[in-house]
Amino acid sequence: MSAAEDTLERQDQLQGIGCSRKRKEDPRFIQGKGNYVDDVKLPGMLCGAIVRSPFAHAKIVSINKEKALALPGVHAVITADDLKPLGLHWMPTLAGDTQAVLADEKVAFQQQEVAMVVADDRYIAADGAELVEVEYEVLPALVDPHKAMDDDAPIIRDDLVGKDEAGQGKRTHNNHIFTWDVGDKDATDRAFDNAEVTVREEILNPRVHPSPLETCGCVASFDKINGALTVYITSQAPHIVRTVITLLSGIAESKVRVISPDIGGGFGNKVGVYPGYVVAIVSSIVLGRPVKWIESRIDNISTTAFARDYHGIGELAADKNGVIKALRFSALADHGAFNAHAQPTKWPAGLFSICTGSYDIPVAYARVDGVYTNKAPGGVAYRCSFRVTEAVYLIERMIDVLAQKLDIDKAEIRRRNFIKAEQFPYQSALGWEYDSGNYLPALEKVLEACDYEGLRKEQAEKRAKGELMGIGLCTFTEIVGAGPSKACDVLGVGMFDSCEIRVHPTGSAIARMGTITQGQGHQTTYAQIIASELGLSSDDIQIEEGDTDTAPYGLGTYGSRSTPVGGAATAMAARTIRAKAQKIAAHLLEVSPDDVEWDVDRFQVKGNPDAVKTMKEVAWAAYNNVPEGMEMGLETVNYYDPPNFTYPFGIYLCVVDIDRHTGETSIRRFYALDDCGNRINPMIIEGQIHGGLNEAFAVAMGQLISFDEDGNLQGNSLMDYFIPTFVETPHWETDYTVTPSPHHPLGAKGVAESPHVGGIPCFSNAVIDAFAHKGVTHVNMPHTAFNVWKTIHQLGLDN
Amino acid sequence: MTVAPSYRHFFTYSVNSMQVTLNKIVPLDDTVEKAWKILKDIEQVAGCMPGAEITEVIDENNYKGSVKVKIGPMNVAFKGEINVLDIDSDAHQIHLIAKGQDSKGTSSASMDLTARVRTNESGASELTGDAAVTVNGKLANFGGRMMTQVADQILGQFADNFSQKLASSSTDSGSEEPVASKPVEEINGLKFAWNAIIGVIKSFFQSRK
Amino acid sequence: MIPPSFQYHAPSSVDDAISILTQYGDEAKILAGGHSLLPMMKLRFAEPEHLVDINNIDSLKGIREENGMIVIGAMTSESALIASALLQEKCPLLPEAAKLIADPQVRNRGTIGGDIAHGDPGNDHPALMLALDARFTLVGPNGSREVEASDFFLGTFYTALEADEIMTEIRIAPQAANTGASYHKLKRKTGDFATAAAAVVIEMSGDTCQSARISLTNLAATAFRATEAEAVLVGQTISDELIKQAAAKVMEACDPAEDLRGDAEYKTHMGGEMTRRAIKDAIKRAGGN
Amino acid sequence: MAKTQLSFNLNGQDVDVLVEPRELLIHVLREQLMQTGAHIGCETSHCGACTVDINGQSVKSCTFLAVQAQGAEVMTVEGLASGGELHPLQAAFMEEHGLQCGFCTPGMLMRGYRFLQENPNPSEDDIRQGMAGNLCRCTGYQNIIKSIQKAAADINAADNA
Repeated sequence: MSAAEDTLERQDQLQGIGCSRKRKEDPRFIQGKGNYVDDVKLPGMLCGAIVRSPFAHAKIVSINKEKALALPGVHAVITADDLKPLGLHWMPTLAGDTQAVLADEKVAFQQQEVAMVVADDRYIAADGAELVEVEYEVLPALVDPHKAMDDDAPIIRDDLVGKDEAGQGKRTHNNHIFTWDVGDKDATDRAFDNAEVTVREEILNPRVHPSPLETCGCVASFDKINGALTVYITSQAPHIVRTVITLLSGIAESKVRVISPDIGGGFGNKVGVYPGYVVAIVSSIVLGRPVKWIESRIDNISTTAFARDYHGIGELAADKNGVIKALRFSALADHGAFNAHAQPTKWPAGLFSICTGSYDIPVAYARVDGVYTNKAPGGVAYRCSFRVTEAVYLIERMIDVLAQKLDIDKAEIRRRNFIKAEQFPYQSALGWEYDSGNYLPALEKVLEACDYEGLRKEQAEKRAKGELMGIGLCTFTEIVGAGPSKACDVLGVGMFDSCEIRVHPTGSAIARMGTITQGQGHQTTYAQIIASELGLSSDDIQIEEGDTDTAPYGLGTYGSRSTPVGGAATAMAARTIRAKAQKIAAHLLEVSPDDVEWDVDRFQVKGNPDAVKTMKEVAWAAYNNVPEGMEMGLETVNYYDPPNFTYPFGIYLCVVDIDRHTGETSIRRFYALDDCGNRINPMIIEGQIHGGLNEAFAVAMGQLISFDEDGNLQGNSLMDYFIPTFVETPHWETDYTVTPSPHHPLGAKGVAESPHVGGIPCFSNAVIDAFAHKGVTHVNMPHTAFNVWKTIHQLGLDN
Repeated sequence: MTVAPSYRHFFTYSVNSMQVTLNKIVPLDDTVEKAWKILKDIEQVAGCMPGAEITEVIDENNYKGSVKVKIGPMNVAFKGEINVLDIDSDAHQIHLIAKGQDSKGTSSASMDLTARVRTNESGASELTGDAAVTVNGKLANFGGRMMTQVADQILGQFADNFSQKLASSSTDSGSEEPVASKPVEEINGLKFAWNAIIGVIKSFFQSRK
Repeated sequence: MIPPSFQYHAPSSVDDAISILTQYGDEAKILAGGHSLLPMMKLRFAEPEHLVDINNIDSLKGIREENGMIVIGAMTSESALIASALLQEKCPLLPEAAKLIADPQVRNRGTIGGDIAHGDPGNDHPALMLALDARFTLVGPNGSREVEASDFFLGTFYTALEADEIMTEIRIAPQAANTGASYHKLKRKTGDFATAAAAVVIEMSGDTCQSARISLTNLAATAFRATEAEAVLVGQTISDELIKQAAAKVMEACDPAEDLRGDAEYKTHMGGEMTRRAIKDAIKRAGGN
Repeated sequence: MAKTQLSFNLNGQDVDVLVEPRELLIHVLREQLMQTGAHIGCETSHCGACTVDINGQSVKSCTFLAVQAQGAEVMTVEGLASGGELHPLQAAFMEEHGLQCGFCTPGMLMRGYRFLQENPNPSEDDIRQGMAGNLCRCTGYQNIIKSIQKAAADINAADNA
C-alpha cells in the first residue's frame, strides 16, 4: 500500500468531514425508542389541560372553577388570579414585550390561554376543562393590520395605554409596537426620483404556521426537598428557557435543569416560551408533583408561534437595461396580541435588511411597522433565519417584476445585477458584509442542467396553444448563523454557541453542545467534525445535547446557526485539544512540538514517517505522561462568537404546468443548486434540502392561517391546514457548488433553511410566470387551485 | 398588471365574516292586524322560535331567554338576551337583537332581526323577515360557513310556526286572550338545522364512518 | 382532544343493535368506521351516552351477487370495495371512486354504509349511489324496508334513515353492456373532501347516448342528480358542444357553500368541469368516442 | 365510567389491560403498555404518526377505541425487528436517510410494512399513493420513497434466495 493509499484509508476509517455517514440517531427512531417529551412519564405525574378563549377579543366577566374542582381527579384549576400573587400572570417575551400567561381580565386572541386544569390524567383534565365556566363580554375584534392604527381601532393592549414604548422603540398609537427602518432614505428617494424605470408591487407573506409533526409540550417536575426544578420541554433553545425560568421564578439557575429530549421537528415553532410551559411549571411547584402539558394540534396551529404576516410594498428603481439602482420597501408586520416574535432581541424585523439579495444594489431603504391585532402572538422564523424569507421573497419577486416591465429575460436580468465574485467580501447597502459568493457560474450551471432555453421555447409553443406553463427562477442569498454577539443577543445573552469535548484515556470522546438537534442529525455531523479534527473515528465520539445540566451554555438551534456557530465551536474546541495533544506527542517522541506534524489521525516527526504517535496513544498519555508543567487530561470547552454571519446562496429553477380549467398547478420539475460552503455530510445536506423545499412548497402552494372579521380562526386542524402528502409533493433534484466561508473554521455556512427561503419565491415566480404573457406581474400566495383559478378566470383563460 | 385585487380578498379573510344575512317572505292566511298582534308580543314570537323560551321579562323591551336543543348525541343550550330596539305599530314592524352564549362558553351567536307583516301587491298578507346572524367561537371555527343553510332552516321553521300560531289563534273565535306562549315542540326543522351544524363540524374532518 | 365518557355496546347481530338503539333512543349513536364520529366527540360537539359499535356484525360485511344484483354489506370497507374482483368486473365505478376517498388507513376503517348514511354532501358515495341507481335496505324494530337512493338524501345530514334503523345492504345493478362510468373529483390534497366531484354513468349506442345519469358531490345541501343535464345528452349524438351544454346545466343546478376550498363561483365552475371530464371518460368507456 | 377488561395480542404477546370505553388505542399503547413508538401528531386521523397494524391492516390508532382491539393481533413499531434483526424496511430507512426528526418514522414504518405486503413490487407512484396517509415534515418524502424501494428489493431478493 502506498503512503497515499494508506492516508486515504485512514481518512475513510474516521468517517469525518465530507462523507455521507449514516446517522447515529436512527437506530433508536426506527425501533420506536426515541424519547420525546410526551414519552416522559414520571411517578405521580399529573396532566394539565388549558381552557381557551373562544373569542378573539373579550372581557372576562367571571370564571367559575367549582364544577371542575368537584370532578374527582382534578387537583387544581389555575387562573390569572392564582398567578398574580406570584407575579407570574404576565411574562416577558423575547422581543421586550410582556405576554399574559393566563388571560388577565381580558382575552386578546381566539384560543388564548384562560385557565389550566391539572388532573390525574389527560382524560380527567380534558373533562375538567369542559367544566370551567367562563363568562365573556365580547369586544369588537381588530383583525386587519391595515386598520390597526385607525383612530377608532379597538385597543388591544389596555396595559400599554399611555406608554410610548413597548420594548422595541417609540410607538405612535395604542396598537403600534415599533417602527424599524434601515438604509439611506433620502438617497433612496433621490434614486427613485431620477430613475429611468421604477416598479412597485404588493409583497405579501401571509400568516402561516410551522406545524412540526410533534406539537409543543413539557413535563415540569419540582423537587420540594431540594428546591430544584427539572423541565423536559420541546425547546430549540433549552438554555434560554432555563434563563427565562430563573428570571421568572427566582429559582437559582443552578437549580433549574432543562432537558430537550428528542424533538419531533421544530422549524421555529419551538423557540419561544409559551404560557402552557409556565403554568405547568407553576403547577408543579405548587402541587409538588410532576405536571405534563401537551398541546393538541388545534392548540398548536391556533396559538404557538405563527410565522410571517408581513404586508408590504416593494419597489425597485433601475435603468433601461435592468440594472437596479435602488430598492425601497415598507411593511406592516402583524405581530398579534403580544409582541412575542422570536428574533434577536434588538432586531424588531430580524435580519430583513438582507433584502438586497444577490444583487449589487447601490442604495436601499426599508421600513417595518409592527402592530397589534386580535390574533395569536408569535412571528417566528419558520425554517428560516429571522425574517429572511420575507426579505428574499421581496427581492426575488421584484426582480421578476422588473424583468417583465423591461421585457428582459428573467435569467438575464439576474446576470446583469449579480454581485461579482471579485466583489467579495461585499458591503451591502443595508450594512451587511457578505463573506463569499460566486453566483454567476452557479446560475449558468442550473440553466444548462435544465435546458433553460429549451424550456422557454417550449413555453412559447404552449402559450400559442393556450396552455399555461411557468418557469420560476430564484437566485437568493441567505444570512445565517446568528450571530456576532456585538450585533445579536437574546435577552442580553450574546448569540455565541459552545462545544465541550472530553477525550477519554482509551481514545474515545464525548462532546456536548449548546445547540439541540430536531432532526438535523447533530449526533452524526458534529462527530464527523471532531473525527476529522482529532483523528478519532466518528463511531467513537458521542454527541450529547439538550441537557442544561451537562451541556455548556448555548443559544440553541434555529436560523441555520448550528453549523455556522456550533460547528465552529466544535472545530475550535477540537483544535485546542489537538494543540495540547501535539505538545504531548512531541513529549512522547522527545522532539520539540514544532518538529511534529499532523497526519490524519497521528502526529509524525517531520521527515521521519516511522516516528509517530496516534491520537489514541496521545489520549492515553494525557492521563499519565504529560510534559512537565502541563495539566493532565484532554478536554476543553469553546464558546464561539462568530466574527460574522455566513451567507449561503442558491440557484433554484421550477417548472410548472397549470390546468387552466381547475387552477391546479403541477410541479413538473424543481432543480435546486445550493452553495453552503464546505459540506460536512452530503447525505444529510441533501435531506435537509428536500425537507426545506417541501416546506417551501407547502407555504407557496397552500398554507394559510386565516381569520374572519371577528377574529375566528379558520382551518386550524390538518384537515384544512396544508401539509403536503406523498401525493402532492413533487420530486426534487439537487445540485451544489462550493464557495467556502472565509471566516468559518471549516469554511461551512449552514444550509437547512436555504431551500425554504429560496423555494417559496421560486414557486411563486413560476406560477406568476405562467401568466406573464398576459401582463400579470403578481398574484398573492398561497397559490391554491382556487386562487390560481381566480386569475385564470379573470383573464378569461378558462374558456 | 396585478390581477390580485387587494390582499384582503386573498388571505387573512377568505371569508369576510361569520355573519350571514337572510331574507324570508312567508304568506299568511289571516289579516295583517291579527298577525301583528302576535308579532309585537315578544313572548309569542319567541314561542315560534323552535326550542326557544323566554325565561325572564326584564322590562317591556328586554328579555332573557334560552334555546335548548337535544339532537342525537348533541346537546346545545344557548342562554342570552333579547333586546327589542323598535316596535313600529304603523309599519307593523319589529326590530330586535337576540344574542347568547352556549352554556360551556365556547360559542356565541347573535341575530339582528327585522320582521314585518304587510299586505303585498296582490292583497294577501305576508310576513317578511330580514336577519343578520353572526356566530363566534368554536362553532365559527368548525362550522360557521354552513350558517347560511342553518339559519335559513331555523327561520323557515320559525315562519311555519308563526303561521300555525296565527291559524290557531284565528280559530279561537272571539277570544281576545293571546295564545299562551309555550315552546314549540315540533322540532323536526330544528333537528335538521342542528344536524347541519353537527354535520359541518363532522365534515371538517374526513367524514368516513 | 379527548372524547367524553360513554357506555360501549358491541352487538354481534343486527337485531341486538336495533334493540339497543330502540332502548336508548337519542342517547345512542352508531359507531361504524369512526372517522367522523370520534373526532367530533373529541371536540365535544357530540357527547352520546351510548355508543353502538356495529363493527362486530359480520352479516353487514361483504360483497356478493344475488338474483342478478350486486349486494354490498353496509359495513364493507372502502378497501374491500377497491379489492373486490366482482366490483371491478361488474361495477368498476365503485372501486375506482373509493380510491379517491381519504387515505389507505382511513379506507381500511371507513365503510360504504357509514359514508352513505351520514348524509354529508361532501361524502362521495351518495353521488355514486345516485348515479348507480342504488337501493338501500334499512332495518328497524319493525322489520326491513328498501329505499331508493333517489329518495334517501333529504338534506344536509338528513336522510331517510330513522334513528332506530340501521342500513344493512346496498343493491346495485351490474353495469349494463355499452355502458361506461366515471367519477372525477377535485380535491386540495389527499384525505380532503371534494371541492367538486361528478359521477357519470352513460349508456351508448354508437355515437348516440341512450341513457345518462349524472350526480354531484359537495355542490349543494345534498348530493344530487342533475336531471336537466342528463336530458341534454339522452337521445343525442355526443359532441363536445353537447357535453359543454350538459356541464352548463350542471352548473345551473349547483348551490355550494363557500369554504376554504373555494367560493360558490369556483365550486360551481368545478362542478361543470368535473362533469365534462366524467362524461368524456364515461363515453370512452362505453365504447363511444 | 366503569373500566372494561381488554385482552389482545401485542407484538406477539398477550396483554390484559383495564380501559375506559372512551380510551383511544394510541393512549393505551403509549401510556399503559409503555409502547411509545407510535406517536400522536394531529388527533384527527390526518397525519398517520399513530399508525399501527391491527389484524393485518394499517389503522390510525388515534381514531380507534382501545376496546375495539378486543382479541385482535396488534403490531407496533416495537414489534418490527425480530430475533435481534432489523426488518429490511428499518435497515433501508437508515441506509437511505428516510428519517430526520424521527417522529413520523414509526407510523411510516408500520404503514410501509403493511404496504409492501399489499404490493411487493411498487412503482414510485404506487408508493406515493399507498403511503398517502402518513405525513412527514422533514424529509420531503423522497428518501422515504427510496427507503421503501430499497426494502422491497431487499425483501424480494431474500425471498428469491
